[in-house]
Amino acid sequence: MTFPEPILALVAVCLPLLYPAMALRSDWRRVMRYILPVLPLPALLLASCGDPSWQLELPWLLNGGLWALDDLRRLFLLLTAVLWTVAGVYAVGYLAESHIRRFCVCWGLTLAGNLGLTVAVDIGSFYSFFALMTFAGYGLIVHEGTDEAHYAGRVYMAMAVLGEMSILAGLLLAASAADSQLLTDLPAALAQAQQRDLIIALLIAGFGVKAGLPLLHFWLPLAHPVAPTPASAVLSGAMIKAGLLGWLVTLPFGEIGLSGWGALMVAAGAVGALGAAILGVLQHRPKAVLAYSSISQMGLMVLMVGAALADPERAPVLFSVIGLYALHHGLAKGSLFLSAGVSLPASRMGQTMIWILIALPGLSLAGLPFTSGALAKLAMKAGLAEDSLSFALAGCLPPLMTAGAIATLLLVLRYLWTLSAKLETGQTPPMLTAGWLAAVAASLIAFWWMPWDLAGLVKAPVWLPAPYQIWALVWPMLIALALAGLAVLLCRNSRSAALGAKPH
Amino acid sequence: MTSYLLYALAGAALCGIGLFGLLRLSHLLRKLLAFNIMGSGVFLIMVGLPQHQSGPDPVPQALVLTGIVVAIAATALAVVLIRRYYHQSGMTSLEGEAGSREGGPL
Amino acid sequence: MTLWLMAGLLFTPLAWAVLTLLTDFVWGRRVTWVGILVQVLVSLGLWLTVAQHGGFYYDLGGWGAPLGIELRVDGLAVTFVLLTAAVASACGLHAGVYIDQHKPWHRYFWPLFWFLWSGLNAVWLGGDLFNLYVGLELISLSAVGLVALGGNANALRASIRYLLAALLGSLAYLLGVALIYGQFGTLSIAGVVAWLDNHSAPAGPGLALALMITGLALKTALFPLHRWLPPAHGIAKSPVSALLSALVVKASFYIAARLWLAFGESLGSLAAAQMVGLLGGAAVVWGSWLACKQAQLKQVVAYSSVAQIGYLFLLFPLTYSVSESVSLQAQQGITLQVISHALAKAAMFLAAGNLILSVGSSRIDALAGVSRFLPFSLFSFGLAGVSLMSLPPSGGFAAKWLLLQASLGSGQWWWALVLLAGGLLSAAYLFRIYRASFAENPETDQFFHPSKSLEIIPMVLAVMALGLGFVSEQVLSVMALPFAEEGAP
Amino acid sequence: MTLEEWMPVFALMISLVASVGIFALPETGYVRRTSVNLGAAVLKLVVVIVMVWGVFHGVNYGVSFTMLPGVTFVLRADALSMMFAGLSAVLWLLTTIYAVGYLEDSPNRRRFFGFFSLCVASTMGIALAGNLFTFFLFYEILTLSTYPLVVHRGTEKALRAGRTYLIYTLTGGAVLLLAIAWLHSLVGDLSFRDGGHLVDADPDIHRSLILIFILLVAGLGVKAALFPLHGWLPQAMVAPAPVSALLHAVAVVKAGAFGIVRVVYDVYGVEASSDLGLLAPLSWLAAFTILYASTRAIWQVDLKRRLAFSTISQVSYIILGIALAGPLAAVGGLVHLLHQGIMKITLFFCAGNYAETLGIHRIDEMDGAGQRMPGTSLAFTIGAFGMIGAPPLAGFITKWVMGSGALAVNMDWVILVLVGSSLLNAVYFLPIIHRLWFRKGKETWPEERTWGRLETSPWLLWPPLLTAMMVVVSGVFASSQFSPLAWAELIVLREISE
Repeated sequence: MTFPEPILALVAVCLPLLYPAMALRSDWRRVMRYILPVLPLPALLLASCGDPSWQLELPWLLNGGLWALDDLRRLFLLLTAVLWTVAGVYAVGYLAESHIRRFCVCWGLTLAGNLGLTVAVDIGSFYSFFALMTFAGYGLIVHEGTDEAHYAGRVYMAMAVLGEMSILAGLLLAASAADSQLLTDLPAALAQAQQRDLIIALLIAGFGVKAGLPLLHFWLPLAHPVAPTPASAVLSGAMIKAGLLGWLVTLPFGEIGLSGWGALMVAAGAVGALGAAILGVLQHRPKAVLAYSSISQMGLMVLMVGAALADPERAPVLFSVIGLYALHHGLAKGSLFLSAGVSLPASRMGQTMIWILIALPGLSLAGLPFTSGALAKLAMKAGLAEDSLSFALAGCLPPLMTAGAIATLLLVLRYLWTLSAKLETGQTPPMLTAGWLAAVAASLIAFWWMPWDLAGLVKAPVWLPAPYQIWALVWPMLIALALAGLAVLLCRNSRSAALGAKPH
Repeated sequence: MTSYLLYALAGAALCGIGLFGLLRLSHLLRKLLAFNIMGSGVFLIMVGLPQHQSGPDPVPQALVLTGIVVAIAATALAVVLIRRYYHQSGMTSLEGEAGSREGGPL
Repeated sequence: MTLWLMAGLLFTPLAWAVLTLLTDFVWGRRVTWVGILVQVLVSLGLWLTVAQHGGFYYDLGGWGAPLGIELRVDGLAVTFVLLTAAVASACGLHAGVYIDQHKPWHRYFWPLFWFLWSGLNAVWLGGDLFNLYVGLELISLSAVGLVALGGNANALRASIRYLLAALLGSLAYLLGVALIYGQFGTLSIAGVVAWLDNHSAPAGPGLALALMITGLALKTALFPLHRWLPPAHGIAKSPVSALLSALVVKASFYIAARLWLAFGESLGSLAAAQMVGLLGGAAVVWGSWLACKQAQLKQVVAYSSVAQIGYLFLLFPLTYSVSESVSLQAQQGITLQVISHALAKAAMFLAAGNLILSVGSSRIDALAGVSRFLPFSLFSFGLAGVSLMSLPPSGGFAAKWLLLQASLGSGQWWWALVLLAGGLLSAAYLFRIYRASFAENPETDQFFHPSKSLEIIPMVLAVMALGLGFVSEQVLSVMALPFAEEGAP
Repeated sequence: MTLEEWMPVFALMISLVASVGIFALPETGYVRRTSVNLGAAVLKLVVVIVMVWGVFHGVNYGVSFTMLPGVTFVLRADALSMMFAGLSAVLWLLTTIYAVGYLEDSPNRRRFFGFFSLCVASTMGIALAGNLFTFFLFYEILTLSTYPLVVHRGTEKALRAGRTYLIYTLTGGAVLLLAIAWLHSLVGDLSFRDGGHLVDADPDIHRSLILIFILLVAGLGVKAALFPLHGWLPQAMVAPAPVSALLHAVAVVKAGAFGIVRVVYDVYGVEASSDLGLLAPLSWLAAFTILYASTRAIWQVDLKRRLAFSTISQVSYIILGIALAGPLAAVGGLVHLLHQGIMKITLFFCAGNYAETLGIHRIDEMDGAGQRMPGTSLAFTIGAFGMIGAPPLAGFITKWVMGSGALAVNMDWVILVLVGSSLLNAVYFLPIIHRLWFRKGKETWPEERTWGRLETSPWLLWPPLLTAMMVVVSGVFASSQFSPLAWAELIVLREISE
């Protein structure tokens, strides 16, 4: 391509950053909502067809700014842009009139932060965009203004501020250890820093708040259900991934093997993946279920992060796997969240159509063959294959992954179950439907044309898994289905028993 | 020599008496008289003390003359004030004034 | 030239005193304006002469000491002459408008005013002890007369008390003079110093010095001999109080200071010096404390005079047996203190007079809202206050700075504490007044507006007091070595 | 006198003359007074800008004359003084605009603006003072000229506050005077000099030097509201909003901090002060003040009181940065001199707007004020986030630079202080922002005034918006030339190079 990427990057970040200024004119509120889907488009352009090897020097910015893109960041940028676009389309149909300006302002700022932190390479602007996203996100969470929302918001804010602070401290220490203002110098410096463990702890905790690390996750299940649906879609689709990105760009991957930290992260990931599932299936509100599912999915990614921490040689491979997985999960989870807002058409035919479309991304999460999920799961398997990994907990990774897969499907089924209880037939606003359909399409189809690459992890063509792989994918799903069926039966019986016990 | 000293001592005694009167007596006229007594004591010392081998010294005499004039002027003023004060307040002493923490002549 | 100046300086006041005796108040005012003009011009001329050619001795009518009157015209003296001219003319102009011309006895204001002025000039210039005594008496008597002008019983009581105190003081001083003369056979300060320089100090004259200084301290109202002052200054008419506080008390202090600096080293003792200093410090604290307690505006100002006078007596410890430079600093500091206090206190009394005139009551709490109705006078009051609190950039601050330097330089740090405490205490009682005037209470909205001239005069004085801080170096340089005994023509 | 000598005198005289002129004008001369005010402010801004330019290119502005035997009155413009002068010039203009709107149809405006200009003149004098004596001169004038502003309302509460203010500041002034006089009698007249004078003071006066330093810090600490001496500041809140804005952002509080900077850098010199072991305790004191005041602020229900406590903590950043005795940390401290100024003045402007437009004084009355007054609330939000230290605002730059500086001199505990204070700031600012934007407002405000379409009078609206914009700009463009950061670096560079 021949258009100047740096300019495009500047536009991509500044458009949503300056868009809130429209709110100053009260008579522009009509227009504002229709601009929402437009905001991420430059970023989308940059991520999809821009050639990733560009740099933008902003010497006047903060402590000297540098923006650039590499493959990993490009993937995250793409995910962010796509998700925010479809969510924006969805929001146009979804939003009510009340406080629309406020919502649009927060939306724009959060988006700007989310995009900016993916392209920022210098510490100053990275941290700025991260904080911008955090604080503006508050506005999205409490938008509905219910007491529940305010409570969720308070929890979110408290944890977010704590997270910001530990990030600040960590970055300060790291920067002075590296004596540089660029993220790219941190890992190497961290490897030698004498306060290494302190810094790593601070950074893991700080970004962990966003990434929903176990014990730092409390805000997620509170925030997602109360937030407006498009907001929760981007929250768990894109913003969670920001924490992940934070880890990936700051921690000393590939420099030294930190088996201790690796083990810790793996353990955390395991707890997240399974514990969240257990808590999730007990939820009654669909979006709460999805929130827990996000936590458990993040848990799986944390597994990989831990492995990468522990094993420097393996890190590059795992990075691309993590990227892939993040992309897949973001899109699928986004479309799942958006599906929580649709309402069924009258016709039976249509209903089944809708249900299939709702279910497919979920199943793809669970690794249904011929979906991005299948690819991601296989790639993860390959990435975490124990023979190629050399650290303590390597042995227990495969069973964990299997358990994770089961948990995933269980959660998805639980979600569908609760949703079926909640969905009612009615007229869906066209834009809303459009957004949702776009999301589904992105997660199921467009995914295959996205610029992820997996250096020989899985046999090509990827969307045609070999039979042994199919089996590997399917049997956990069968177990999950069996469990689900069992659960259904049980509660049926108990209910009928209750009915039987009732005196006539 | 001793006679001069005698003058001086007498003067000193007068001074003492005058001072006592000025501080102790409450009637204003008496205060005034006490002042005059004290003054004459001072003058006595003045002419008495400075004596030289060359007989009496003329300068103190001149000075004392002036001093007497000043004393007379002061006395006159004081008398005027006291009379007027008596007419205004009917009191002949400074005591018994209300609402002031000041007492005594100083 | 000099002859004319001296003649003008010494005899115009007397002449005008006689002249104004013959006129009524209004005419007296007109005459006085001319006289003030003459006096100011003459004082200025003399000051310039000395500033150019240095000080000199002047034998009045060619008669030398001891029988003749020998005048000592040095930088310090002419500075004080000039100061007198400034303050006295301000008070005179103010009084001309302020004093009610319909009371018949008020016509005596003018002669008394002029006698006072001539007495002051005599004291500043007087070179020998006895002439100083005469000048002192002249001042005291006319001052008493001025206080008595109030006419009512309280004024008379105050004036009588003042008179008795003054007489006692001057008798004590005269006694001291007698002893000195008996000892040294001369009355000229310079002569005595010369005698002391080539003889060893005898024991007797210590008593003489003590007597004189005690008498003068009584006239200067040094604590605990201060009790006559507040009623007198408080009850007199504002211009009169201004004259009294600004100049009259300074005259007696001036003599005491000159005596101390001349004889102190040889006749005084460390204990005596510290003792006087201690009394001064006590005066600062006690006077300020009482000032905080007063309910009447002018009483506050009067007690602040008691406190401010306390500073002056720090001269005694700070110049006794200390290095030359420290002593010099102390003298300069005290001189500045005298000048700035004279200007500031005059301004303050005049401004207070205006305030009282406008609110129609002399109580402090009656001042509520005056800051809205009479801001100008209040502002001059405030400026004068700045100098009294010895806050920068006033002359009071310059003085305080020098005194601090002196006390720290001579290792007598406790005087530094006294100075600082005094500043804070003065702030305490002055801000009481500002506080009252800033208060807003709607029910008192009847304010009489005095004429502009009444308001401008104190402002001028206050600004002078304030500006003194910036030009103090020049002022000090003109009065080359303050209190310098040598300076023969 | 050459132009170099005249410039500082101009800078000083402009507001002095303005105040005299204002006093001369009648109370009713509204238009004339306003034009004098604004004209003087603009003129002064121009002069200061010219001087900044000159100082940047190494011109030495300065004038001095002997005031007392052995004491000179020195006005001199170096980089540090220009930083302070620039701050006060800019904020004076804005505050004047604001005050004109704020005091519409209120009594005693002549008095107010007269003393206001006087106060600014003395601030300028403090900035340009060339030695401790001159500094003290204007320091005390500042005390006096602010008193009428504090008690302006004339209510009993205001008068009491004024009394407290005086007790604190005058006592502090006395202590300061003692210290200065003592120092003067020890080592003579010390003009401010980069690198200080006392590096090679002879050892046997070290003890007295330490004592003097303590006295100096105590005297200056009163105005800088260091921990035990901060009591007057929250009470002084009764003053009208422009006054508290200027008091907090520029005039009084900064004068104290600025004085401490001068003492440490240009009188004692960093080496000397750290050799005497004075800086470490100072830094501890500052750190404690930061945390203590922020903690106190949490429990304040009155908006301005909360802001006051926040000021107490924020000003100690400056002192902390200086006391860390590392160049980078010093840059952080100095740049906070400006950053705190613009952030805090924004907050106070907004507080004034809420009080003036809606009659809001307490924090629990602020629910939903963001809907009613979006512009003001926007400014407030920016200022508050700046205080918290959220990037990319001015406060973040301070924290970042200071943190790096602290690490550079191996004082890692400072990071804890920074993070802790940021947390506390968040604790007491975020709820306000939440109330502003996300709470449902009541229909009626305590006492509402309306300006048609506008949320409030433009006189009141623009200053906070401008300062808020400065907060953003000076944060985002921190690394550009002529940013506060760059200027602070210039200062430290010149200090070090000596």
